[in-house]
Amino acid sequence: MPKTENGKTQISRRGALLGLGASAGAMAATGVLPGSLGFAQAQSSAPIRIGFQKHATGIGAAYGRWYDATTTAAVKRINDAGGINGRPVEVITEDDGTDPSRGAEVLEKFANQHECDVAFGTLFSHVVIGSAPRAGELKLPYFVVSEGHHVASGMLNRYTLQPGITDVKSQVISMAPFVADNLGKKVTMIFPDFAFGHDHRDFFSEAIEAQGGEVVAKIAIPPTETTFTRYFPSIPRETEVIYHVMVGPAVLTFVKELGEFFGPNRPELFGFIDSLEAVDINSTGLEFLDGTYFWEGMPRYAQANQTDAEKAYRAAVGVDDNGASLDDPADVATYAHMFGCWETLNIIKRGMESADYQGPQDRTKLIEAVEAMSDMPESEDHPQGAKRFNGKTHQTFGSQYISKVTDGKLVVEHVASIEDGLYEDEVDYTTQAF
Amino acid sequence: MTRFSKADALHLGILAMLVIAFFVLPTYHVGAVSRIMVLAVYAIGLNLLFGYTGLLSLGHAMFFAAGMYGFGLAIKFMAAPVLLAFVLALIAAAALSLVVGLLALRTAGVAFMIVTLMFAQTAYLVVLYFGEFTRGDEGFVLQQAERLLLGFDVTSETGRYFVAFSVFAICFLGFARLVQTPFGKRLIAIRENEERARMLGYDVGRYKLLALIVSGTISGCAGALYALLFGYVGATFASVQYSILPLLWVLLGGAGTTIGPLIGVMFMFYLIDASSAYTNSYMLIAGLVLVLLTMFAPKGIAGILRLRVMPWLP
Amino acid sequence: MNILETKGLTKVYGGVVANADVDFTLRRGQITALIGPNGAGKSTFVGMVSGRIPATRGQVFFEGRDISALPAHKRIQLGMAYTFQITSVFRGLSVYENVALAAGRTLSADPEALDRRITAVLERVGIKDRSRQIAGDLSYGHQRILEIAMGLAQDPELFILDEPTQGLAESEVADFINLIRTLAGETTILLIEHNMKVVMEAADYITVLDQGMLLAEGTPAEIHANAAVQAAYLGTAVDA
Amino acid sequence: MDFGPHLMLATLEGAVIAAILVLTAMGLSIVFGVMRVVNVAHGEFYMLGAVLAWFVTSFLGGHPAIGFVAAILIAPLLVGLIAAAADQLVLKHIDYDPDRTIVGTIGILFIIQQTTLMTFGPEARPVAAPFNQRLALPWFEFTDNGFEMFWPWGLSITSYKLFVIAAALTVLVALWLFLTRTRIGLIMRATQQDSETAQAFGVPVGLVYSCVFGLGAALAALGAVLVVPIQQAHYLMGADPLLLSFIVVIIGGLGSLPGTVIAAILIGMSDGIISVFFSPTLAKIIATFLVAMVLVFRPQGLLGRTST
Repeated sequence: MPKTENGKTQISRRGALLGLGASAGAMAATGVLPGSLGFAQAQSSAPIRIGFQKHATGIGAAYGRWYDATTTAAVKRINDAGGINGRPVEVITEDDGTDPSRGAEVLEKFANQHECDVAFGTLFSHVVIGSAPRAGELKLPYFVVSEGHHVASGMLNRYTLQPGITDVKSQVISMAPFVADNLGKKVTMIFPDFAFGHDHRDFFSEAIEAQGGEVVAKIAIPPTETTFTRYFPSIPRETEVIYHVMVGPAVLTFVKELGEFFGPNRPELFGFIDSLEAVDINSTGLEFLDGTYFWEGMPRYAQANQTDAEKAYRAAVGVDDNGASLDDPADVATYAHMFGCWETLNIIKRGMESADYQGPQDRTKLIEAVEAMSDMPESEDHPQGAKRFNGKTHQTFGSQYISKVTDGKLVVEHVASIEDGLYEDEVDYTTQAF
Repeated sequence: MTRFSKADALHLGILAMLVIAFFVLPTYHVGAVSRIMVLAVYAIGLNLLFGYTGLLSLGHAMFFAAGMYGFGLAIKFMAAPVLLAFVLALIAAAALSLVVGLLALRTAGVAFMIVTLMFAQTAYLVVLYFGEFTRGDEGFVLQQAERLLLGFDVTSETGRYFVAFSVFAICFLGFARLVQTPFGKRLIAIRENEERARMLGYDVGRYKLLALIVSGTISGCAGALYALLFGYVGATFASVQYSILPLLWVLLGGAGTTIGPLIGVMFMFYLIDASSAYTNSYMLIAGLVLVLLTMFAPKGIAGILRLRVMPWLP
Repeated sequence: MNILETKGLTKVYGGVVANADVDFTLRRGQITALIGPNGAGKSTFVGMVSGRIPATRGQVFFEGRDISALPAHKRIQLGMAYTFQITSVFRGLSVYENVALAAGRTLSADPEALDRRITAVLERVGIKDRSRQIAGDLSYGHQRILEIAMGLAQDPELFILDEPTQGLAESEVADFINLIRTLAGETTILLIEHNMKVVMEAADYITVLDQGMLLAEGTPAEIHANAAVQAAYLGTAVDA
Repeated sequence: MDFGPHLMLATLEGAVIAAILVLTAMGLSIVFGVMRVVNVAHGEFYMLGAVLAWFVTSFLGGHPAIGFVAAILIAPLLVGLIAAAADQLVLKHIDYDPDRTIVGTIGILFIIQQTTLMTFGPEARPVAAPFNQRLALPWFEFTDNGFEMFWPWGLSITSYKLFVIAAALTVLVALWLFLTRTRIGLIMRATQQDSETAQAFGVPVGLVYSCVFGLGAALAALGAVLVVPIQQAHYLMGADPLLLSFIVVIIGGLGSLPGTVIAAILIGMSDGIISVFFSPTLAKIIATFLVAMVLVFRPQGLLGRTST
C-alpha cells in the first residue's frame, strides 16, 4: 500500500523543493491540516518519522543529553534545507533507560505505535545488542551510533547499520603505530572488565605486537567500581606507556587517582577520551595530564586548522571552542562521539533520497541504498572527516585523532588515516535475506 | 466447593482474555503483552517463594539469569536445538537453586535477604568474569535461525505471543493448582507460622528447599523464555535491578495471590509506558504511584480485590 | 513400659543451668502434670523433649527408642504432639485449615478421611460452628481450644500441653478439665500447669521441678503432702 | 610493586572506603535498629548529600574550603529534614509495615532520583577538596645492609584521604557520645529496646522515629559530603552504598552498633586486600562470596545475639 502517488512524489523531490522554501511550507501543512482532511496531500508531505532511542535515564544519560542536542541540530539543518524527499523530518524520542530490555520495547513502540520509518541513535552496546534482534524481526532499519564492534563482527542483522561512527576495533588498531613509534613499546592496559574493555584489550594487544611492542600487563577493573588506587600497584615497573580507557560516572576519579598514584614520575599516558568524556580536563586534580595523549573521535577543542564544516557543525550543536556548551562553559560535551548522530542522520537522508523512499514499504530499498554507499568526502554532512562505508559489514571507517594535552587544551598531534584502521571483513550482511 | 470453581473460572477467564487480547489489541500491545506474560512467569516464580512461603529473596535475578544463560550458551556453543536448550536451562536454574537453597536457607529473615542478594551479586560478577563466553555486559544475540521451536518460528508476532502464552498458561494454572495441594498448603503454613508448622511434624527445611527450587526453576524458565522470544542474553538481567523488579511486581499485584504477579507486571509496565508518553520524568510518576499505592492499597491490587470483592481469591 | 524417659537431660544457657541432669519417666496412658515455680525450667524441659530446644547433654527415649539426635519434626512424626505456651496457630488461615494442616501430615492422601477427622475433632472441642472463621479473629480462649484441637487432630501417642489454661476464664478452665479427662486412656498427656486446681483435678500423677532439678513425684495426694514441695512451691504460689 | 607496599596501599585505600561506609551504614543501622524497617531509599539520601554538596560549593565559590565547610553543615541537615518529612508523610501512614515500607521507599527512591536528574542533570560533577596534597609513603625493609628505608613507586596517599579517615572517627565518637550521654540518645535507645514500653512511659515514639529516620539519612549524607571530593556527585551513585551498608548492618548483627563498625571495616578492607592476591573481578567475586558465607554460618551476624 504505497502511501504516495507517483506524481506527487515527483513534485516533492529534492530539486523541486529547493526553490519552494519547502520545509516551512511542509511543516505548516502538517501542522495545519487535520488528519482526516486532505488525505493524499497530507501523506505526500507527511513527515519522515525517525525514532530516536535516547539514553535519557540510567547510566548513559550524560551521553544521551548530548546525542539529543546533536540530533535536534542535525534535523533542524535537514529541515531547513528542505527535509528529505521534500518531506520534513520528525524525531520521536523515547527513553530506553540505558537498559537492553526497555530498548527492545522502545523499538517495538517505534515500529508499531509511532509508525516510524527508521530507528536511530543508540550508544551503549548492550542496548544495541538487546534491541537489534527486534529491529530485524520488526524489519525496522536501525541506525546505531555506538562505536561498538557488534555490527561489524556479524553478530547483528541486515537491518542494523552503523554508518556514522567508526567502531572500536578500527579505532584501536589505528592507534597502535603511533603509540609504538612515539610513546613506548611496553604497554600496560587498564580497561573496564566488560565487553567494551575486552575489545580494547584484544584488538590493541594484537595491533601493538604487530608494531613490535608488547602488552606487559592487562588490568581489568570491575564494573561499578568507584575507587581505583588499589589496582594501580599491579602496573609493572618496566611499563613505558599506560593505555587507559574507562567509562561511566567514575571516570574522573579514575584519572585523578592515576595521577595521585604516580606523583611526579609517571610513564607516558595514552588514554581514550572515553575516560574523560563530558569532563573538563581542567578539573582540579587533572593537572598531571599535561603532556599526555588521548584518542579523540573528533577534536574537542577547536584546532588552529579547523575546517569550515567543523566550525559550522560546532556552532549548530551549540558548542564553544573548548568543547563546552555555549550556555554553560562548565557543561562539557561528549564531543568525541556525538558527531555520529549528525553524520548518521545525513546518511539516512541521502539513503532515503537515492532510494526514493516513500514509506515503510521502501525500508529495504533504503538499506540497499545505504549499503551501496562507500566513500564520503569531508563536508558539512561529515564534519568529523571523510568516511569510507563498508556496505558488507554495515560499518563505517573514518580518521582518528590523537591529541596531546598542552596548556589545558587537547591539541591534535597525529591523525590516523582511514587505512590505518581497516581490517578484514568479518561478515557480509548483503548476502542475508531481508 | 463453590470457592474452588470460582477460582478456576477466574483463572480460565484470564487466560481466555489473553487469547482474545491477541485478536483485538493493536500490534504494539500484542508485543507488550507477550513480554508481560514472560515477566509474569518470573514474578510467579518469586511469588511462590515470597508470597506463599514467606521467604524474601533479593537475589532472584541469578535464577532468571541461570535460565537465560543456560539456554543461550547451550545454543551458542553446543548448537543445541531449542527444546534441549530449554531443558538444560531448567536444569541449570534448578541446580543453582538447590545449591543456593542449601546454603542460604541456613539463614532466615533479613539475613536470608542479604545472603541471596550477595549470591546474586556473585553470580552477576561471574557472568562478567567469564566474558569470553558471555560477552559480559554487552551480552550476545541469538539469531532468528537459532530460535526455531520444533521448526516453528517464534520470532513472528503470532509465534511469540502464543509461545509466551502457552508457557505462561502452564505456569499460571500449574501454580494455581500447586497452591491448592497439600504441598502448597504447607508452604502457606510455613509463611504463617514456621515454628508451628515444624511442631506439627513438617520438615520445614525440606519444604523451604523445595519451594526455593521450584521458585528458582520457574524464574529460570522465564529467563530462558526471554532469550528465546527476544533473542538476547545479557548481564543486565543478572543485576540487582532485576532482583528488585519482580519483588515490586509481586508486592504491587498482591503477594500470595495467584493473579497478583500478572496484575503487578501489567500495571507496572503500562504505568511506565503510558506516563513516558506524557513526560520525560516518568520515574517521578512511577515513584508517586508506588508511594500512594502502598499507602492506600497495602496488600497490592489483588489484595484489595480479595478484601473488597472476591474473598475467595486464591 | 514407660512411653517417655529422659536421662541426665541438661540445658545450660550461657552459664545459667536451666535443667540439671533430669531423669524423668512418663507412664503410658496417664495424665501427668509437670509443675514447679516460675523459672523452674518446665518449658525448657518439654522443649528439649519435643526437640524445639537442643539439649546441652543427656538423652531422650520415646517408646524405648533413643530420639536424642532427631530434629523436632521427626519426633512429632513419631507420635508426639505439642501445644505452645504462647498461643501459636496459623492466624491468617481458617479454623478448618488450621486443623487440616495438623491432621494433614498423615491423612492428606485421603481427603475424605481428612475431612472426617477434622469434623470430628472440631466437634469434640466444641468449635465446629466456627470452622470457617479466620483463626486470628477468634477470641483468645477459642484460639487455645483451636490449638488443642490441632494437637488432637494429629492423633498423638504423647500429647504435651504447655500451660494450656493460661489466660482462660473460669468456665473455660472447667471445660478444659472435662475435655482432658475424656482423653485419659486414649493418649498419654504431659501437662505443664500453673493452675493447681487443674493439676489436682486432671492429673493422675505429678512431677515437680524446682531450679532445674527433679524435686518430687507422686500422686496428687502424695505431692500435696510433700513438705519439700510445700516449701519450694505450694507455699509461694499456691494461688497461681 | 612489591608485596609489602602493595598490601599497605590496599589497606590504606580500604580504610578510606571503610570510613565512608561506616558512616553510611551507621545511619542505616540506627534506622534498622530502632524502626525495624528496610529503607531502600537510604542510598538516595547519600546521593542527595553529595549533590547538595555540589550545589552549596558551586553557589558559594571562592576557596574550596569555604564551600566544603558550608556543605558539611548544610547538606546533612537538609537531607535529614527531607528524610524526616518522608517519614511523617509516608512511613508513618503505613505503620512501618515491612513489606509496605519496601514498596514505599522504592517509590521515594524513584522520586528522589528523577528529581535529581531533572535539576542536577546526568553528569558526574566534581567538588574540589579543601586541601589535597599527595603524600609519598616510605617503606622499611631489612636487607644485607641492615634496616633500610625507601620510597616505593606509587606508594602514597593524599592528605584529604587521611582527613576522611580522621573525620569519620570523630563523627563516630560524637555519635557514640550522643547515643549514650544525651537524653535524646537515651530515648532513642529505649525506643529501640521496646517501643511499646517506651510509649507507655510517655516517649513520643512517632517523633522519635522521625528524628531517627532523619539522623540516619543525615549520617549517609555526611558520608557523601566527605566522599564527594574523592569521587563525584552523580544521580545514580546511591545504589552501591545502599547495598554495601545493608550488607554491613546485617553482617555486623542487627541493632549492634559496634558490630556495624567492625563489619564496615571488614567489608571496606576485604575488597582491597583480596585484590592484592587476585585479579580485580575475581577478587570481588571472592570477597562477595566470602562475606555471604559469613552470614550463612553466622546468620545472626558477627555481634548479633541469637533470637529465642
